[in-house]
Amino acid sequence: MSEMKDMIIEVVERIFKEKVEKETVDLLEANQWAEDVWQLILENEIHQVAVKEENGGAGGDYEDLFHLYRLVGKYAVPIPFVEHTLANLILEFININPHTELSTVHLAAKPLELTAGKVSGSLDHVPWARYAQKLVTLATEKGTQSLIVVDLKEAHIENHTNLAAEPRDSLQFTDGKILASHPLTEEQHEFLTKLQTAATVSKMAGAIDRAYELSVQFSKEREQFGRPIHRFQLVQQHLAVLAGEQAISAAALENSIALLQKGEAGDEIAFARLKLDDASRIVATSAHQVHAAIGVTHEHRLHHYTRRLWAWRDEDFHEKYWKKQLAKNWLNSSNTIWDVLTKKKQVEHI
Amino acid sequence: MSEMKDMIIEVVERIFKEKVEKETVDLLEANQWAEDVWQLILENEIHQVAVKEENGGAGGDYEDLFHLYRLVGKYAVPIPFVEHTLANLILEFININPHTELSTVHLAAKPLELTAGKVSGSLDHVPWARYAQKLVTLATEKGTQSLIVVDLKEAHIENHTNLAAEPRDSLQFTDGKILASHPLTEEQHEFLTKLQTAATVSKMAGAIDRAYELSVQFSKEREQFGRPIHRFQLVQQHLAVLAGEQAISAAALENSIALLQKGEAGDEIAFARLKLDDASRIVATSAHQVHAAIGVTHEHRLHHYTRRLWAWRDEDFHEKYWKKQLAKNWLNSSNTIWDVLTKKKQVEHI
Amino acid sequence: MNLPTVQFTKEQELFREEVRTFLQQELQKGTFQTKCDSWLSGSDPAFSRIIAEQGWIGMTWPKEYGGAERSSIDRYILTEEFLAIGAPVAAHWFADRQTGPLLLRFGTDYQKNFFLPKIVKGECFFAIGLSEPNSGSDLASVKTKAEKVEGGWIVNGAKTWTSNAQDAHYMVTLVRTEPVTEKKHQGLSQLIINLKSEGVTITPIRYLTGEHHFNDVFFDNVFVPDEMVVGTLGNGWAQGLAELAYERSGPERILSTFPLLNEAMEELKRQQDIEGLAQISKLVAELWSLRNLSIGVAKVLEEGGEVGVSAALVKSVGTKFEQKIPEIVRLLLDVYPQLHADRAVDRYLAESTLHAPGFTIRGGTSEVLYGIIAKGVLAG
Amino acid sequence: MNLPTVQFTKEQELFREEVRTFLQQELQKGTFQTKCDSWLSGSDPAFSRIIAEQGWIGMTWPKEYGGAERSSIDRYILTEEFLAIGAPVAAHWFADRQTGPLLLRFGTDYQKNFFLPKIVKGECFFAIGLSEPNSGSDLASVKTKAEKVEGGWIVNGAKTWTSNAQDAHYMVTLVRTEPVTEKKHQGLSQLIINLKSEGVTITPIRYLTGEHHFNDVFFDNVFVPDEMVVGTLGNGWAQGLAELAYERSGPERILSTFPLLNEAMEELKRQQDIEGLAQISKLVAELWSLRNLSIGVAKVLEEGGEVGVSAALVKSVGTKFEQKIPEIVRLLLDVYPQLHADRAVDRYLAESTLHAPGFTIRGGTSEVLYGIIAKGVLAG
Repeated sequence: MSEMKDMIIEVVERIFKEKVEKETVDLLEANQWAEDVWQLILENEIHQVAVKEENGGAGGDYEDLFHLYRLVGKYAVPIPFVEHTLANLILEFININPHTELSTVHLAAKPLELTAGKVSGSLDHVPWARYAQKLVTLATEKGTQSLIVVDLKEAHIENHTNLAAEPRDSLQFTDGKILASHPLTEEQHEFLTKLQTAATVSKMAGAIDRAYELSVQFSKEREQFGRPIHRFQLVQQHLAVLAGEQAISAAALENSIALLQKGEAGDEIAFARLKLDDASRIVATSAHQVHAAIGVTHEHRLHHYTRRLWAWRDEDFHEKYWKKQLAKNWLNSSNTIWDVLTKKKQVEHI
Repeated sequence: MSEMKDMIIEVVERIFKEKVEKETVDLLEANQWAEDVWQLILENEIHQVAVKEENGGAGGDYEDLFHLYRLVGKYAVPIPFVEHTLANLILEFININPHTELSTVHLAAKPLELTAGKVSGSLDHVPWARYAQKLVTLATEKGTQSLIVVDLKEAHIENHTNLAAEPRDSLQFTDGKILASHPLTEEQHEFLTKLQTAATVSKMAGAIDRAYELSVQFSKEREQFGRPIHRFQLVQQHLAVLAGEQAISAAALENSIALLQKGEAGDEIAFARLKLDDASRIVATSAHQVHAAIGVTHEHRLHHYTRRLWAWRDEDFHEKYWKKQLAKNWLNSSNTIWDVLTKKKQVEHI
Repeated sequence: MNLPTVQFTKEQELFREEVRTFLQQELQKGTFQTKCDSWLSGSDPAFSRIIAEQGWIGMTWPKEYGGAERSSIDRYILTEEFLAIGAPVAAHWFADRQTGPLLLRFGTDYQKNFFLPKIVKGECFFAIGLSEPNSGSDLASVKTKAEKVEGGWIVNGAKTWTSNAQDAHYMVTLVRTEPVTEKKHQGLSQLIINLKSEGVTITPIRYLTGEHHFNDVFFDNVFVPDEMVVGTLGNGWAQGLAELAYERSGPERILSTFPLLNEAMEELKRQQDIEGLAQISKLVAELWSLRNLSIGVAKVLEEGGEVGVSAALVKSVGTKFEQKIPEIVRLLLDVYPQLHADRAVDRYLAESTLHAPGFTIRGGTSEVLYGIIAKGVLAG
Repeated sequence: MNLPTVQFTKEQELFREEVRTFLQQELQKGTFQTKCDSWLSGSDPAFSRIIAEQGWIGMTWPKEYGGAERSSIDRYILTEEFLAIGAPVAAHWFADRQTGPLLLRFGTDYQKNFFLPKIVKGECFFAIGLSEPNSGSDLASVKTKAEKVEGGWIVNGAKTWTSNAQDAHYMVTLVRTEPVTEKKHQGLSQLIINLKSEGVTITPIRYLTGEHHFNDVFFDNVFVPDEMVVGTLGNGWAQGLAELAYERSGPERILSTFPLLNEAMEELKRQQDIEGLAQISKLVAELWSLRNLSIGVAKVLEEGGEVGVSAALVKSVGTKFEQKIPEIVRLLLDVYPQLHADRAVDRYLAESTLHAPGFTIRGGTSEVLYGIIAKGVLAG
């Protein structure tokens, strides 16, 4: 873990706590976003956290960055922080200088088609495209997969949103100019899917943190039948279930990041994603049940977190995708489950 | 519903209540069975209930018989009542006179091979074979499926039991003489699978009735932390869940039987089987949790019912079988779910 | 618990066919769009009047009030067909389901003559005023107060979570007509309040999607004439309880997300996905099972039997099933839930997912129902 | 709740490899047969002595008592490997998991010198006497009574559900040494009772399978010398609570049915069932997640942190997972569960199914744990 982590986390959490009111999150529904919070991020150079020092960044690591993603989830911050920083992280991975202009990234779709340096095709559910200048995505040319960078001015953009009112736009390219391209090996592509997945897991873990906290708090404050509701066994059951899922999700995230950081992330990123899918369902269900009618109103902030969980679990590389990948891995593997969990093969190779 | 139903049900329930003690059920574990109860059944001609009058039976109907099966499940009666009567019902269905000798039936396995009137092959998990004289089962000869009757003296029998210690024997036939055979159309075969399935559903519903009753009773009698446990919300939750599954299982059974009786049983028998699979799991789990440590002892009778549920759900035509059948039906059907549930097609054909 | 089985008669099957054909035609005409949870979130007064023209509001009521004296099984069939196709029936729903039966049982001749024909014509919608701010599941802790004055009552207080009050003309309102004592269930009465009266303020409570289905309704010295008292003064709690059986065991407690299930099956058939079809069959089996139960309760209800516990049971199990549908379907298909998606399955999935939390809260939370069911089975 | 992550060192990985190789050899030699739930239902004193010869009982304890002063992470690894292969370790389990740590923390020099070396050699097994007839989850309602006499105590009463008392030499027994007051947690003490003493009667409580793992233990004027009092008189409840963290967060709360999961995966691989492999992957993901949590708690425990709530949480979620494995597996494969089946997967399925009800009861019912966890998070 980098030394500056605690400090950055503290600073950013303070910014989010102070600046991200309920009304701030609601901005998305009026087709606006928290531009002031984004300005603060830029001013404090938080968006540079994981950018290498030689590229003008702060030289942080995956742990720093993914912990910030968790905070973005925890405060439902309506800014393209994850998208912009992930785009830059990926550019650095293939040795392209990070962008200063607002960028976004979209990997989990049918790739665009690349022909003689021009790109065509359509992409759905691209996050924040309407506000961004640059897009990092995939394209294929004669069966070869490349990572490409394209100016979003080249795209016809149609605005859409996900279940949480976050921008998820449809793009149409017709012979668009690309700014850069870089062929990807299968291993590189797989690594990028893991990176994207870990980012989603981080956001989800943050939203789970918050839905859990709101539920505990509500159960202390709310009275029914003459006593605080946390005195009822059935509410205690919900709290225990929520505490369990929160702890498991946090542990899944921390272990995923630690493995990524060590360069040892195998199937664990997929495991984390599968577990967070489950946890999202359980947490959203229990948190709403604890909050009862009050929690399903727009006025209460619980839905900022549950709607994000419902949206995020079906975005990017999701449960269905990873289950299929894992099944393929098992099919041709002589490793048992226990070998995989205890990373026996790695020991053998030392 | 036949007029004599209420009377028969009453008589049989009285016999079971009086004669089937916990020790009676435990006989199975000492490789014995309730021969005295079986004698009472024979003396009262209860085994003749659904046999046609012209064949010397009582001329009852499916409803009578399946309600008796439910009682066999409800009292965990260690006699081959279901097997013997179902064998005879099936024989009548193909116009063979019912047996007076103890018979059993086994349809849900790879059929035996029939060559020039001799049968070969093996059958696993045949109920009560060690005690029975005749077996009704399936055999194929040159791709044609037949129902056959064979004397169990022709078989090499190896004793085995299911999870509830009920006899489930392995049979080996080598050029065994058959007593009768009757080719089956696909429709006839399908009807027999439904009959067998409805019988299993009936037993399961009975075991669910009892596990539910035992749990309610226990929750009234048992005290913890100074009050009856039914005063705790978490126990009330278990009771509500149990009551729900019991009511649903009972309704699934009653509706299945009614449809069978009217000759209109389509996918509903499969639906009932699928639901009872689920209900078995939920009921066994909740009943044991209510009973806590006392319920997992051999001394308590709860396990007579939960072990049967665990055993029966994987016997005969089970969830996996029916899900596959249903999937095949949907694949080539223009009916929607709602059409099937409301039997729209039937109306069209009137 | 053993409930009766119901085999529909040929006439009933034909009625179902009639309703289905009509609704499918209206759907194709574009009169409405299929939605999940449409019985609560799909209020369309114009559509309700179309339904009224068919004679399908208050269809079980006496002819003298404009009803058709049809059986409650016919009404059950009608309701099922509304839900299966996801038609927007919320506007007249509460008057048809609860207010009509309430007035027929407890109402004065004046009330029956005045309201029922209007309801039947689709000209008069009702809301139900039960919950109050901060009362939550503790329904008996009613603070809204009616004080006796010459010729009527003066009402002060507030009701909350009143579905559809924005489109309703009247509200059956549970108020305290006697000072509160130890026994808080006593001294409550049901008043019919004209929502256009002076002193009534209706403010929307937006659902988490931003949609407007619920309302706060405030009463500031609202005058309610004596003839608007329903049944016996002080007997409001018992009268209200009688309504709950109608509210809890209906097909709307198992079919709110049916359009999604149906569309998912069609999608899997198109994809010839045999494994997906096997898995979704389990949900169909569960629906068949729950439907048997719900119809069984309807039958007992028609015969005048006691269904308090079994209705609570249908709601408790049925709403969990409604919630389960989107959770299973999303893993069987490639989906992207969006309220305005082009693809029906994505739209229904979004509606189902976003509305699901309410299923186990509205009309009695699951936690409250567990207690009711447990007490019932322990006593039984 | 945020728990630390643990990356095993190369030495730890090598130790795991050593244990695994050894156990696989013993399995192949036929020293034992893989079983689900073997840590509770697989008592084999001879096998425990083989384990002792490896230095694997009490391996974290000080060398002066025969221990190896290895880390609790090493012990965690060892335990995991026992469970993963389903080895019969029940005989020495309780002495290793609970009695050793208890004596090291609260025992006298005499007790440590007398018992620990014997335990380490696999010559001395312990049972834990906590529950009493009719006390159920209400552990503090202890009626077993110790009365002071010259040089010791006279014990009368009974304990129940004592795992493995039939093979054990001693029992750490919670008894009442002072008259019961309002505060029933007070006045309790832990005595070590020699199960061969006069007045001790052990009678089996058969498990629902007919197997004998549990016992009633009766005390009829049993004399226990003063030197067998553990820790402080009257402090028995607090001392016992400290044990619970060890009891609740270990890998035995997530791996009891692992042999079934493992075998099911191998079966699906043999069948090249891609859909089944996709579905079972979900269970692997869940296991990975729970294991992170359990190891995290072990780490906090090693560092002397407070883990009462997180240990309760591991047990509550982990045992539900153990129960889920047979329920999922049986629908992924063609199975016929039988305790003596030829096919391993049928045998493990039978063991898992039949033992599953106990998982959420023994060591604290889920209902009791929910209360503990909720109180913990509300306070935290």
